[in-house]
Amino acid sequence: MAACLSPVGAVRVGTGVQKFAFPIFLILLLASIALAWAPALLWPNKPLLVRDVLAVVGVVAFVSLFAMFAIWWERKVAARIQSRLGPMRVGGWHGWAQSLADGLKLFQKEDIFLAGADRPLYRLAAYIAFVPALCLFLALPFSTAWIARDLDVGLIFILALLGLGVLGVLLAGWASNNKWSIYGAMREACQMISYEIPLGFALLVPILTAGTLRLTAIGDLQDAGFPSWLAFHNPFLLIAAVLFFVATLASCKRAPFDLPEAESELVAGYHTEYSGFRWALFFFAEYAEMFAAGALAAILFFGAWHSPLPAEWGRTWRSGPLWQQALHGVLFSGPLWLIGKGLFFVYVQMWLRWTLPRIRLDQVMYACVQVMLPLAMLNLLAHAVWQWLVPADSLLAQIANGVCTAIGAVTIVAILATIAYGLFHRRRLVGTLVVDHRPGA
Amino acid sequence: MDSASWEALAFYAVAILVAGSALGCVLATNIVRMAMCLLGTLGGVALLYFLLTATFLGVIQLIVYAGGTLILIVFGIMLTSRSVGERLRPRPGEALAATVIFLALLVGLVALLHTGTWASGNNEGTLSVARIGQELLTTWLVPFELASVLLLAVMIGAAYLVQPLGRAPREPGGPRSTEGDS
Amino acid sequence: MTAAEHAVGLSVQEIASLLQARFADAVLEVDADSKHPGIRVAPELWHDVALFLRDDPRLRMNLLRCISAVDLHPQPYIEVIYDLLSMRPPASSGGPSRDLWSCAGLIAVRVRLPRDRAHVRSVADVWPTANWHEREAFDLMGVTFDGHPDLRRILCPDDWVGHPLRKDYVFPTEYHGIPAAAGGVTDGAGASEDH
Amino acid sequence: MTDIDPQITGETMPAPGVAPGTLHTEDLLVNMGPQHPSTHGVLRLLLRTDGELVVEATPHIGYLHRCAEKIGENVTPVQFVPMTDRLDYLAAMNNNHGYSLAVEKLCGIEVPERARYIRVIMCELNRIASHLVSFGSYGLDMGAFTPFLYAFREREYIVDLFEATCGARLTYNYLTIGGAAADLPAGFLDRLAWFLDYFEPKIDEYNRLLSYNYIFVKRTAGVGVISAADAIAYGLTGPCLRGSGVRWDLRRCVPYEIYDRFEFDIPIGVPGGTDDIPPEVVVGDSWSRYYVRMLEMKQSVRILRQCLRQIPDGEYRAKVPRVLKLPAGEVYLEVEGARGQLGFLVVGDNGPIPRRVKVRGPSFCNLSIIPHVCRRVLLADVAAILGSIDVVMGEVDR
Repeated sequence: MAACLSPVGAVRVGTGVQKFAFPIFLILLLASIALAWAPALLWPNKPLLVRDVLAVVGVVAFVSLFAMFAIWWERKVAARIQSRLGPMRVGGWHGWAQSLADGLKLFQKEDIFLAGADRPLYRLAAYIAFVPALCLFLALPFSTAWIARDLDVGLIFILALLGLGVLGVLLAGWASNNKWSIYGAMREACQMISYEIPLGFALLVPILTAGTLRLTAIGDLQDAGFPSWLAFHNPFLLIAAVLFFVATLASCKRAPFDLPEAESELVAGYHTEYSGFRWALFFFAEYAEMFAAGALAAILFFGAWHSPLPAEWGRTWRSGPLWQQALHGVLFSGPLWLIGKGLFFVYVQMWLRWTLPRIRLDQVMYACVQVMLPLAMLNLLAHAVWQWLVPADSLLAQIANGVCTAIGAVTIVAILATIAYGLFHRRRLVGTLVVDHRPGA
Repeated sequence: MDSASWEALAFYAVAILVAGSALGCVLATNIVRMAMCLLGTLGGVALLYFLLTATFLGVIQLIVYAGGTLILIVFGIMLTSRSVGERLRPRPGEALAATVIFLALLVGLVALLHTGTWASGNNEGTLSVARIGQELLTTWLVPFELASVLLLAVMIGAAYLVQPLGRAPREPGGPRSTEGDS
Repeated sequence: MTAAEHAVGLSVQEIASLLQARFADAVLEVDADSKHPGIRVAPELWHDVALFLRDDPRLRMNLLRCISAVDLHPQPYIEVIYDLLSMRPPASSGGPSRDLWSCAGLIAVRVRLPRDRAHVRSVADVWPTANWHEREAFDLMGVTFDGHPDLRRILCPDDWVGHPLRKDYVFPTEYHGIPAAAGGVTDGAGASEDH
Repeated sequence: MTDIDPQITGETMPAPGVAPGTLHTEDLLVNMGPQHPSTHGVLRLLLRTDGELVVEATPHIGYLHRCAEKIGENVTPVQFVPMTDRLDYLAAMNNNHGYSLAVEKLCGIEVPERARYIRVIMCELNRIASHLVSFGSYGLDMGAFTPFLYAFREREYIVDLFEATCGARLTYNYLTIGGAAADLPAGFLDRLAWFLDYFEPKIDEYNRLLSYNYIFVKRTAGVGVISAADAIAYGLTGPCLRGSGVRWDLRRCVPYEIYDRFEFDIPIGVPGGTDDIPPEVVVGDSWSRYYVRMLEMKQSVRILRQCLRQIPDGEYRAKVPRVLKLPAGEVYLEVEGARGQLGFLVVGDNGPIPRRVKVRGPSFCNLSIIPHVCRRVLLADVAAILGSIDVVMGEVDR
């Protein structure tokens, strides 16, 4: 046993760990879900046990499926942007089963521990990173009804769990016994203390407007069509939405804020030494957080689960026959809309990642602390003053609402048009190399 | 099983978690493992708050202690301590002092348990976020504002401190524009 | 060669006479007409000559292009060849002018050292680029550069024995237990000794 | 490496009396390489870091040492040409060319006119290919993935052209003593013309995508500034030297081959704010070095277009004896390779095999400035500086 395989001192840990890894993971997963579920599960007077169990299973299934889909999707998006085709083989149509195959491969990979790694912490780190990312879905509403537990502090609950994931990254970096990993961990910590404050201040603006921390309540404020989406109420909310989105980029460790795993600088940052399933957990966490951030942006600023059409128009369908209800879900409001909006923001994150270079650490701190923080604070102040002085039904408020709506509509239409252009000109955008391989031939 | 016994069961489970990880924190010899045990303790306390239906308090416990303070502790350890890899063992004097403090605390707590009067029952309404906000901005306005001023000063300080890293001293031969210049 | 490389700037003869005027006995040999025109200087005066070559306003040999050590094996010498070039900024060097820099002189300076005691003053303080070139010459040819700030092996491993580019170098048959197939190389080495 | 300079490895122990109130941090020694994504091969940098701040960077090279010079003095010049491919393997044609020129000068071989044009075409094409890799991998160093793929897409066309010409896609062994190993294949010039028309607008596209990108400029402008004096003192050549504002190019300043027949500019690094140069740019910084390469690609396209117009028919190779006898004497010749002045010293010995072959790899000299520049820069800047210097380890370690 413990045959030394490579000069760096990686120790083979036999196949036993692979056998154990999955049960241990499952147990920890269920335990931690149950623990995070405690506020809901153990609520006096509300022990709807069956519903809760179903919700937990649903959340786990959703996160796993979404992560697998998003990894495939990201590869396709990247390929499109880079005039390639991306995965095309596994499963037939556009390599749709690529993530499944990758997952199978990762499950079978050897679980490597460096000789000097702190094993318990090294194992724990992946779970600490993953479990909060999973648990935050328990408080994330997909619509007024589709929510595992509607907490009155849902927003800060999600925020807290987003913050907890950082601990896993820190721990992974430290326990790996690799200097590059430690750099990654340090960067994550630096980045986190930089972005969290502007993130919080940006969140305060919609909270101030809505007057509640309950996400379902915030979402249902925005049911009167596109202009009623919170981001378009006044300029400050629009600024807050942009700030929030930038801060969530940093929080999800996505480019241009992917410093903790900056592969050209830190090899792979905090997960340099991870392999196989544990490594996959970090990615599951990252994609789960990406979707959560996108969904949160949608709920707080962009109409939550409501379509751009006013919900008023479809009020009768809501309680009509089944087909009407289904149509209502598609046309007016329903989880599909939230998922769609979440996917849109995930797409924007991918788009940015494959377009932009990476920022340097001091620039992240500068941008977060010296630009975004004062901006967010002033923005909050200005918003408070606006709310105090400008009544919601005054002419000024309506003009502001109209202007912001126009800006938002133009932006969204422009983005959608770009995407559509890309879709319809695939062949041209993919490049002549793919289309006809030889130049001049 | 009725909800009360569920609650009792949950309480004991969480209490074991809190006590166990607190014990681990004391007995561990590796400083990062201590920090991880602290995570168990702080997270467990958050769960206790949830059990008491003080959701706001629980979430704040998570965000401030488990999320914020603990990360700063770990970060600080990693950044500065030479003893990250070392095994820490308390000296006899320290152990003695700790025991004395522990006993004093224990006695005090037990005494408090027996003398104080404790309200019981469903306090969901009294601990709602809106209620807390109102209390903070009316009854406790002065402390709240003092805390705000302190935090504002901290943030301004942080914003000021960010500068030197960007303007790290350079070789005279290598002038470089920092992002602060533009 | 269509473009006469040595027709640019100062000729070797002019450079040599400048040097002879400054250092009476430094220039041992002037070779102005060969394909690699240059001078041979006395090793002990080389550092002074180098400083003069770099700093004299007429010469300003600011670019050390290359340091090559050549083993003249049957003869007991190693020759170190310093290829120098003078890059002259354009006359109107104010602002981003479109003017080219020009080459104001090319010269090869040779220093002939005994094979068994190949020591010469380092010029790493004159041209910083010499630092690595000299380390390479030390590593592969075994020329010791006195006064070099950091004379270590550069291409071979630190524990390598011998200087591989010497003509009488015998290839090791193993390195740290790794067998080395030296057959082809020894054949070639034999061939090079034929002439 | 078992034995490292104690001056570098010696752990700095904390000073016994740290002034009260000062936070004491420790230096950390990190090996960047030999396996690291942004060291472009097997370069190993030993970084002494204080947090993210790199206090000192010491390059350790030799991991790719393949005894090229020793081989050179054991084989005939024609046999050594394939070895030169492996020096700067991203611009193998330029290496072939340099060595062939040196041997031809030593032996007094006159190269036919068409062969000279073939050589210039190949060298300039390969310069473009090499700069494309440099551009793409620099984007990668900065965290931008996409330019890399674009650069390789364009390079693929060039490599296809090479493949059609000599069958190889990386190590060509095409330009050889006396000319080229074969004539250009049928239709080559048309395909080249097609490629030039296709490629030239792409350069502007890449400038818009990466060069003027705000983040990219912030990452590279003002980072790793090398003054012109330093650049010359450290023997920097090629785009690194020109990035420091020195308008020096062997193709112009000491013309060789037929470069005096072409019209082209020598781009240099200019201070920010002029034309379309971002205001943050300082002459001699990483951005300037990078941008010089972008501009050089355009100039290479210009040269290629002129070649297309001028190339005559005729022989592609001089009559070179099967066993080439190298006369006694030596020759040192430098050509402007993709990374700088590539020099070959060939010492003949009245035999078929040279007494000594010495290669001056431009990357070798360019790399030697790293310890000087990478002082008190951030960790991320090391990648920025290294990428902008654009070394190829095959040429450094030889």
